[in-house]
Amino acid sequence: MIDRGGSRRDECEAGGEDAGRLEVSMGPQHPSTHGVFRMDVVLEGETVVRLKPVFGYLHRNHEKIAEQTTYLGSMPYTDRLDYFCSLTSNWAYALAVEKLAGLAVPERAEYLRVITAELTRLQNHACQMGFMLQDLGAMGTPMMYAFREREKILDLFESLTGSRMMCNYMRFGGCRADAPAGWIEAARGVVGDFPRFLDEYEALLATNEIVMARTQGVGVLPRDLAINASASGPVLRASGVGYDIRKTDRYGVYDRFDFRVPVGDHGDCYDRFMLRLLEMRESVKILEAALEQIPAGPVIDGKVKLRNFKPRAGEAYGRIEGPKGEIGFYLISDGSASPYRYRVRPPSLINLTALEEMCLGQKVADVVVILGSIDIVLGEVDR
Amino acid sequence: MNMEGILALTGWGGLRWVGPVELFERGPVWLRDWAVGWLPEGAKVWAEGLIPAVAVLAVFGLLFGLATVAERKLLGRIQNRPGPNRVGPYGWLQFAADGVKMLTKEDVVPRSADRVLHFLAPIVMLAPVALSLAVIPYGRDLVAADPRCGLLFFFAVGSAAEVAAFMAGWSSRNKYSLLGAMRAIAQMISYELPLVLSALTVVMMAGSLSLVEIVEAQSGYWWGVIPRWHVMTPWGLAGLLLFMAAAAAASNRAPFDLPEGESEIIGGFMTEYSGFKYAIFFMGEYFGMFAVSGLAVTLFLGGWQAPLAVLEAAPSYGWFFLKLGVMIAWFIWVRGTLPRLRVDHLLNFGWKYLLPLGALNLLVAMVWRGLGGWAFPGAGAVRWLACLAMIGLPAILWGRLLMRSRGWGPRVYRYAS
Amino acid sequence: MSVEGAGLIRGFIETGRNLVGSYVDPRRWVTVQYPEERRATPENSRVYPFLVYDGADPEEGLRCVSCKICEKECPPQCIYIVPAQDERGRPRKHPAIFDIDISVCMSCQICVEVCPFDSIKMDQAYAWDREDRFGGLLLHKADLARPNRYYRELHPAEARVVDEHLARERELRESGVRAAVRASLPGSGEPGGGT
Amino acid sequence: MLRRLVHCALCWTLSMAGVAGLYILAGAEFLGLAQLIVYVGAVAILIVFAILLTQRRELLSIERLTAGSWVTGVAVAGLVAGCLWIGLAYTRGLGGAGGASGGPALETRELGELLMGRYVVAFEVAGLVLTVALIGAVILALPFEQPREASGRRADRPAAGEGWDARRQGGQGA
Repeated sequence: MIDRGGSRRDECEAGGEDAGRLEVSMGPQHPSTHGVFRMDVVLEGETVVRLKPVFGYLHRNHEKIAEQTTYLGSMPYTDRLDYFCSLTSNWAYALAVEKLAGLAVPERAEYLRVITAELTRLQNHACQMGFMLQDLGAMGTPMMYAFREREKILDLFESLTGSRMMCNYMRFGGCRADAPAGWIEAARGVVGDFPRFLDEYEALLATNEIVMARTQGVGVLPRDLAINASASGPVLRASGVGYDIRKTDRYGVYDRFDFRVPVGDHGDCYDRFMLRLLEMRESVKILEAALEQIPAGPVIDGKVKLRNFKPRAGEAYGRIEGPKGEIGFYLISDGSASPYRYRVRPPSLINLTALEEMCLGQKVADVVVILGSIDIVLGEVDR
Repeated sequence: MNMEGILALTGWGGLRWVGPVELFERGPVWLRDWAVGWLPEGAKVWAEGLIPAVAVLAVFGLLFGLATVAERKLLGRIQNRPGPNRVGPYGWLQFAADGVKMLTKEDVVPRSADRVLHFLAPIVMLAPVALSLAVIPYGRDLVAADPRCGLLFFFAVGSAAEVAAFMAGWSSRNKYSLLGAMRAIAQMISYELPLVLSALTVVMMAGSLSLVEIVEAQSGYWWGVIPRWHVMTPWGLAGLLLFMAAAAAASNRAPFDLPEGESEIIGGFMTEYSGFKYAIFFMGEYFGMFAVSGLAVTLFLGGWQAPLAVLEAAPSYGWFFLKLGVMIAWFIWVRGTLPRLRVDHLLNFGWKYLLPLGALNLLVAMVWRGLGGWAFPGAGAVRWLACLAMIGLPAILWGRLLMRSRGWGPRVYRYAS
Repeated sequence: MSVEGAGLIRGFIETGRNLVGSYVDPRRWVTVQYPEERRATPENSRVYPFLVYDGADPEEGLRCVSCKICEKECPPQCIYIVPAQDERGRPRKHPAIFDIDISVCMSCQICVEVCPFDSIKMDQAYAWDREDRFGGLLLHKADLARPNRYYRELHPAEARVVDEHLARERELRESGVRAAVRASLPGSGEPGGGT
Repeated sequence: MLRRLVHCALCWTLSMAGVAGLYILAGAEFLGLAQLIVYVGAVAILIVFAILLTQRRELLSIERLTAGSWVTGVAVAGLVAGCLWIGLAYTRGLGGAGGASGGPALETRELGELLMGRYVVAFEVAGLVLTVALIGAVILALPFEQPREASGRRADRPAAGEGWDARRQGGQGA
């Protein structure tokens, strides 16, 4: 973790044993840590005075494995980084390799990438909100509603990519397979139904007094800290920074769509929660336009070799606006079949670095809410 | 129920023809008298106490089983899934399977736990709650015990639950248990007051602490149609809402289920319990919910009184259990809808919101009684609305003030240029 | 300006609507009662690989020539191949051992994509519960072999393309222009993927 | 003997519940139930809560029970028993006032009327004293400065101009 100076920590440690403190290890079997994650929390009553995130329980050596295997062989592993958003991880990795090898992507594939990425965003945000409400103690109801919608999107993924979660769909220079017959129409139906779910969610939760009381003013991440901690995605935007890679990089064909980037002013859990709701509404707009405009044509550059793929020596960094924030892959090629260096910039991990800052002074019950509002997936944090 | 059909034993030895209405209404009482009649003189006084006790425990034991299934099914439906549907017809025997599972599970006691207290805590939790079921009138003449201070008895025995929570939390030697116990105690103490205060309103209006008399005070109908239940008055309506909020907290139900808030402190004071001890805690919790629901029905919803004169043909205990079922469904609905409060919000809500409103409601009840003398045309409606405004407007305004003073409210979001 | 408490009531209305809606609105009902009801898997669905054989004999008809490309490309290295030998000890174009450890396999389909002979395809059978967690999940050649008919049932559109492609290849081979076939093969190893 | 403070507190609770039972058996139903509410429901909880909040381990268990403490304990118990015995022996008409056989010792209504009529001054004074004690306790419990979480946050939180890096360097330098 980032060392953030001594003053408060020293003060906490100097408190001695009978300062009424209780050390609690939340995790790794705690029900609300979203995976195997541990927080060593020091409590005064129920107030958090120190919090140390401990992770690495799910470390699978992803980056070193990638340096041993072929470029293509890493693609299915990227599915398993953020297992909620395999398609965006796929895309970021494909983008990095395409930059490295100088490949162009057919237009239809670009559209398919946008469509799958935005569908991923929809289901990720829906589920994140559901999980967060679950952490708030909402007995699974919002989560089940989110899962109900997610099922429909996963069905789309399954008929497009063959798998519901581990899609392994993007390839260097395009997408693995074209949409099967009727898929675009089915996607249109799902996207058309989605606002109904958003309205339902909003009615259930957005003005719920308990949700407001539990999340407003809780886990505030100030603007400067958000920028300096290199936060990204909804966590950064909730702190008042209108930074969205879809707008700044205009990668893919995002410049062809009209969408807005919602920004929060308070940087608290409620802002992070509501921003995801608003982002989903924008994603629906993108999806409707993309499904309307998608051109015919090939979905992959036929000249790209699958086997013995050896990009020229060099380095590249490909990044996209994943649902959780900036997901990026940094690759160094020495001209061989596997990357010389392979590095993931996981948004979950980097957003998590500000966790202690957000949690200090809050109640122990808020810790799980704050953690839920950051939206982490341990597969990506630990890699 | 008597098997002779319409020709029934009315008490010991008295055979006579009775109609089905009377049979169902009086049947349980006759059955008890009949059974007691067999016994020798010395045993009669014991049997008269034991038989109702066993009957109450049996009925509520079954209800506990059914309520767990109903809760899971209703929650499932709220969440668009079917809920348990495998064991028995439509899954209604799920509780039996759960019971067997609980009974055969290993009973794990932490090594450093205080074994005696750890063992006693579930019993101390369940026993007083079961005791409090004794004073609730389930039907006409159907009450296990009718002490003169029935309501006081209810709250008095209920206070042992706090001790049980403490015993469980402390003896487990687990930090989460300790946190849960502290939360449980703080919560139960805080919410006992608004609970008692809203019940006090009824006591004041009915002029009795006996629950049987409180139910009888609610008999009759206004203009022959509207039952004279307390909930039909403004103070009764407000009292019911306050009572239900406080009751949810006192029985650790959502959204006040902080003592076991599973997303925060795992299982609270029940973290280290497993197997049958856990089942007893669970049972105590449900019995507590039944008890406060039954009390709410008794205090505000007319107890076993039928809602309409023509419906009085149905047995009175049927009405009671119907109302109890509605209450339980309400608790389940709340659980399926609301997120949990935080501990400081909970205490603030109890002390700063429910308690003042409970006191105000007492005042409103007095005003209601004072305005009873009005005799001009439309006086009833004016009285009703005036009293409702007296409690409703402060409730809304005070709530708004409390929310706004902390800056809580809906927000408007901007978009990056 | 909303009244405090209205948000809670809105929530109650919403869950109440779902409670009732779960009985009447099929769109709210996404679960199926699994062992009795099974949802049809879409054509693209994939679980674990199997080996395709032509004709009637699952041993001799295997398309696999034990070229070991899939073994090499498999990211988690769950394929193990030993080529068969003829009686004089020379390697045959046939696997003696073809094992897939599906407890390791991550269903990524890369073996299918890289196979130049269309001999390994993705199965859709997902119920792989076994009593033996080690041996039971190590599939051997005999467990993996499936007739081409099975492949056609699972992936009809893809199989049509593959069958056409194989027929053309066989035609060309028979007319002795094998080199031309190689040249005409697309860069992508997977000829399928729909239309 | 019980060495754990918690056990002692719980036993005390049990004996209070027993006293309540005695009241009820003596026909003073209201008094008994009030005893249960006040002592089991409130005072006992207060005590165990205080124990929960006490962090000093040595206070939570009585390590050494010397012969002297045994003697003292027995002596105190004997003294109390003797006083009770003398009191009971020289009081006449305990059964006559009500008791389990007769009617209620005191109707709840009468009790209320006595408290609100004859003894209203004493009752109200007691109430006032308790309220003053309550307010005093609240004032004592109030922190003199800002609560820790508020002040702590503000002190360590970077001001608008100051940033993460500035604070980090400061922290490392210190």
